[in-house]
Amino acid sequence: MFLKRHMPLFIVISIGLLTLFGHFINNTTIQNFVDNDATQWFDIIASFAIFLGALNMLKLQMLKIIRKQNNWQYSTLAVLGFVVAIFAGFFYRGANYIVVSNVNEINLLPISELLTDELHLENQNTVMSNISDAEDGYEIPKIFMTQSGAEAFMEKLDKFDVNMEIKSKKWGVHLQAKGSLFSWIFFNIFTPLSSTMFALLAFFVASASYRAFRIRNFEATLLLVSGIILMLGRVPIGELIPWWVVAILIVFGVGAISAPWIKDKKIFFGLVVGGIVLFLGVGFAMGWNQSPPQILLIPVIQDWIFDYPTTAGSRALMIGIALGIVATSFRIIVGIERSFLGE
Amino acid sequence: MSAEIFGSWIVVFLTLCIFSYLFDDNPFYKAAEHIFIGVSAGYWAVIAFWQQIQPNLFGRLWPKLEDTGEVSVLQSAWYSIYKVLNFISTGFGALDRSIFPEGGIKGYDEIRLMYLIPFILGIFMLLRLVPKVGWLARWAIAYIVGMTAGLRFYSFLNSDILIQIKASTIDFSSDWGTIINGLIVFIGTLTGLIYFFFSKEHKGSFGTLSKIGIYFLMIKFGASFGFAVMGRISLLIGRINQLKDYSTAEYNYATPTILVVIIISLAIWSFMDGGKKKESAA
Amino acid sequence: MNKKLAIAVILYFTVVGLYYLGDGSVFVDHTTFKFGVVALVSFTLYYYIDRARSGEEIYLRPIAGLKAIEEAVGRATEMGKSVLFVPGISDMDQVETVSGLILLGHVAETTAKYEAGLNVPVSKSIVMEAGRETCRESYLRAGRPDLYYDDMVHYLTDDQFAYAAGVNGIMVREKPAACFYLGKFYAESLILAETGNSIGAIQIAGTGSPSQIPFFVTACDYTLIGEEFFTASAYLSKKPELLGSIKGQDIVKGLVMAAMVITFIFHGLFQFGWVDFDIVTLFGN
Amino acid sequence: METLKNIFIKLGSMDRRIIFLLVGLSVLFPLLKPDWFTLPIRPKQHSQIVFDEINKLEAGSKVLLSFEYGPSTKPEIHPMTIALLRHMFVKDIKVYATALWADGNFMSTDAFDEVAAEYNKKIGIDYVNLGFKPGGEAVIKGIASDIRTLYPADLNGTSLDEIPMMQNVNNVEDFDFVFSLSSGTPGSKEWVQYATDPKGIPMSTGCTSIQVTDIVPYVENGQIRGILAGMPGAAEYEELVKMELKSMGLVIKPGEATSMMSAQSMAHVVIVILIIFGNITYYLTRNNKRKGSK
Repeated sequence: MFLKRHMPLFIVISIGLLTLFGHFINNTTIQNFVDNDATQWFDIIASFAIFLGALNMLKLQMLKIIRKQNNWQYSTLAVLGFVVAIFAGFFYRGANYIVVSNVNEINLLPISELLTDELHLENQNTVMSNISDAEDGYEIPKIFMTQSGAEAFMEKLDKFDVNMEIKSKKWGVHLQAKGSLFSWIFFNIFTPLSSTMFALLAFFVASASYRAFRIRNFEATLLLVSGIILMLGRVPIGELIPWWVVAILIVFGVGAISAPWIKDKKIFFGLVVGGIVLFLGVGFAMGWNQSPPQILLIPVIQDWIFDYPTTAGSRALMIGIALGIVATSFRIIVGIERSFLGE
Repeated sequence: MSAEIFGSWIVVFLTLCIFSYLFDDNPFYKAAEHIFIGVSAGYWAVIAFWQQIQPNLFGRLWPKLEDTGEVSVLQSAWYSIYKVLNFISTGFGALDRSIFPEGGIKGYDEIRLMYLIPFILGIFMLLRLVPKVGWLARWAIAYIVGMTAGLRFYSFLNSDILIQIKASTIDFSSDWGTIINGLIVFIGTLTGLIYFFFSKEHKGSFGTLSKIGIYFLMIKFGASFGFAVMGRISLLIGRINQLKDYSTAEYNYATPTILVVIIISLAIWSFMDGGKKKESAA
Repeated sequence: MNKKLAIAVILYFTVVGLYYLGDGSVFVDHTTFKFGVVALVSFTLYYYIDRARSGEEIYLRPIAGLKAIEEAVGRATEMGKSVLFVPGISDMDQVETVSGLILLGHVAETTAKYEAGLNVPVSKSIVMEAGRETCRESYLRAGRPDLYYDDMVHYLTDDQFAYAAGVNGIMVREKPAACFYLGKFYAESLILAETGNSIGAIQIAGTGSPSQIPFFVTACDYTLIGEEFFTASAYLSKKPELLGSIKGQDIVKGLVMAAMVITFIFHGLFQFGWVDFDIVTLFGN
Repeated sequence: METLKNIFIKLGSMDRRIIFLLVGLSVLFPLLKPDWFTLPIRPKQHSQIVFDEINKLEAGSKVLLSFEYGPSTKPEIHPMTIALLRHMFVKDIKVYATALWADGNFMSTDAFDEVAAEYNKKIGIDYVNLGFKPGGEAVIKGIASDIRTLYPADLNGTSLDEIPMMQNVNNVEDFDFVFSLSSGTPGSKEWVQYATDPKGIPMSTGCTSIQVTDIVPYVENGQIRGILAGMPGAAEYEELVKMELKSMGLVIKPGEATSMMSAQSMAHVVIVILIIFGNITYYLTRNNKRKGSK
């Protein structure tokens, strides 16, 4: 019972106190633990745990297939995708490369020419100097997914009478070697899927703003106005918006704010129209077409909103969130918040 | 270069599958979604192993030490565990050496036995699969939550509270415009914080101040939203640009071909499916 | 009551004084100020927790999103549909995730009471384990352990957008009547909230990620903004010590505001040369 | 009048797929027909600050460039990287690259492959790519205290002792400037908190649009010097670099971000028009049903 129920709480409290006050204690081991090891330990535990999750996912997809639930056909794709990724990560490196050595001076030029041509390299001279500088053989900068692919490439170099050897990138390094099976999966399956999911947001953000940016009350109006000004002021087209459009919008804005206090509709409209006429009249008289005042330029207004009111809002939010985090952490450390331990 | 062209077709196909969701949930999207879940789960498992467990855990427990000539008994005993692990990982000698290279893992230069603790906690996590001792996983969770609480308490207090208090000052030697703008930030921050008071009723002048605080928050949200629109559109441009790149003869007109195929199949699918259910997504 | 306060004050200054003596030897050089702040925050929070424990009534202003939780679960039950809970894509090393899981406990208790289905897809294995512990306990507390099964909390994938795609799929196909997004969110927030909106679910969100709050505000029915999210669990638990900590948090907030004003004024005076001491140097880096 | 009102109301309840289509087309057209829409680019103040900070570094200065983005945010950040590298290579600044994100390695090698050849810069002498280390904040702290224990070798496995430009470079204090190319956590915020602020090294950032409002308090405090905000920020920087090179008598091909600004502008305008349109229908229907649309 102690080990099941009380030990976890004991660990939470002691580790919590250690990582909190460890910042202050003048001891390199503790400082090191707080600065580096503590989070590294977490990363390691989390890495073990990933396999637990993956098994759970596999189990649920398999059950779907076995029970022939709705859409079970698609679950086979999930299982297959998982198996392929694991295969490329742990069982098949597919990261072969060729090392050339014993290159004769005379062959230096044709070989580098051939390599530059075949592999679409930028600079033939660099290839040449790299080959002649290489002490234990020159590594051709291309990864071959299969052994036979590498052999086929070697045939092209056969005529130069050089020593060639097929090697394989080390386990672990193969993940990042561009051209290996794993990196092929990353670039051709993983990346397009995730960046397209990301890009879907462009559409969602449009439909959300269409639906939600309504002048319901003053708060919503502020949200809308600052959003629109940001959208326009950040891109080149914001420069093209003439001052009088901004002037009219300002009058509308003032009108919208003062609307609740002016009961008579006729007076209200009169004031708005009068304001616009006055504004435009002054503007044309002052020659604002050539040099409009800064305050009527969208990019300038945008910069101001971004620099000041936004900073204020961000800072208040930031401090509030930090306080929430501090208080929650405190509740955890003193042990009064512990439902995640199943108590 | 057939791997590259094949790759480009896959890229285009998967991209358009995901985009087809904008029309409605459909077989193409379902297929892409499931492939994505499977591949990414495997991807992260592989990355976790090769970039965390192998170099940072095993690499610290059994580093490749510089050859000093003499090896203590304890050390060779410790490294014999390594050999056993290697023997197991190679399928009892059937496969090539992979996880545990000869003599130790390169990278660190001293053995850090302290890392046995996360090793054990990690294994406790996996023991969840064994019902009888599954409760041991709680220890690992307890470690993580305790660590989180301690570290975040200090770092948020320090960087997001103290530094921000420090930043509330104004440089009075600058021009009036800057000073007024600084005051706006100062007042905005204070009123924004007032909004977050929980144990006091927001009435009277306190309520007015908290209202002003909300206004500042709303401007911030609007600005964030505007920036979000900007960023998401950029990403969409990036995607469409890649599709455009793949629509050339060099890639055998991947984009137009696949686009037409998907549109036709979707039309057929929605025609066949349309009779079954009339309630399409609103 | 005042006796307690006096004891706390004396204790505080003793602790900080002792620390000052050890500054530079036992403790890291020039950290007394920061330690003093950490200790002040801790003492304040603890003092109010203690006061609440001894039975002091605490007023808390209502937060709309919290009342709506039960309503949303109730509606899901009426419609015979399930409830979806998304605890964000971060791992347990973020306080937001922990807060989200604590709220999951309350939501799970409600679904147990109403016998509504609960679906919790997660993107981190440790969150899955902790979530299961939480749900099991909640169902037990609600007296319905029979309704609990492990796979109500299930793992999809670690990847941000694959997870979003998967949750999207669950939403479009199972059409939950209520969706909760409580945790740390990144770009996927709007994918989830817009899809939830398109299937007509009641959506309640809460997060401490400043850049995602606007999306939740625009697309969800109720949003717990920033600090509100962290206090939500204490609100719902109605345990005096947790409620007391909210009061303490407010007092700390008051102290922060006071510190801002003092810093502002004293730094101004310093610039005009009326005060010799620059208060800003206190904060260090 | 009444018919017009009805048309608006009817259009107001349009399927969101029509909005999707409009947004898609607004991006697609300018990309297919770039000549139809050309817009002048005028750099904003914050981009100008970043440019000036880099521009005033002397030849031979050391800049740490941290890659914290991957393929999914490549369209926003990568053009900045390219423009920055061009700027720094032209000014003979030595570039040290690290990555806090695993995919950052692909991004950095891509960028160096592209730009180094243009200016005939050599690895190990003009730039070095240290590559990715897992650990996030811990890596930043490691760079702040001691690079050599963290990175025994660079991305290609060359030992740091054998790299000429790594001589006398031991921690973040040996750099003249830090630049973070950031798309999330760990990113610019962590650099400020754990390295540049404690050690007093100037830094700037180029980040995704969404992060801008979170980072702006640091920019306002001067903890970060200027900020390149998203793709428009990249386009502005490209413009600044182009002008600078022009004054030096060099010509470069137009940057990637610049060519996309018209698509970006069009999409923004379409969304703003949609919002205005939505408000008109909202105003018209509000009197009919007091509930308001959801």
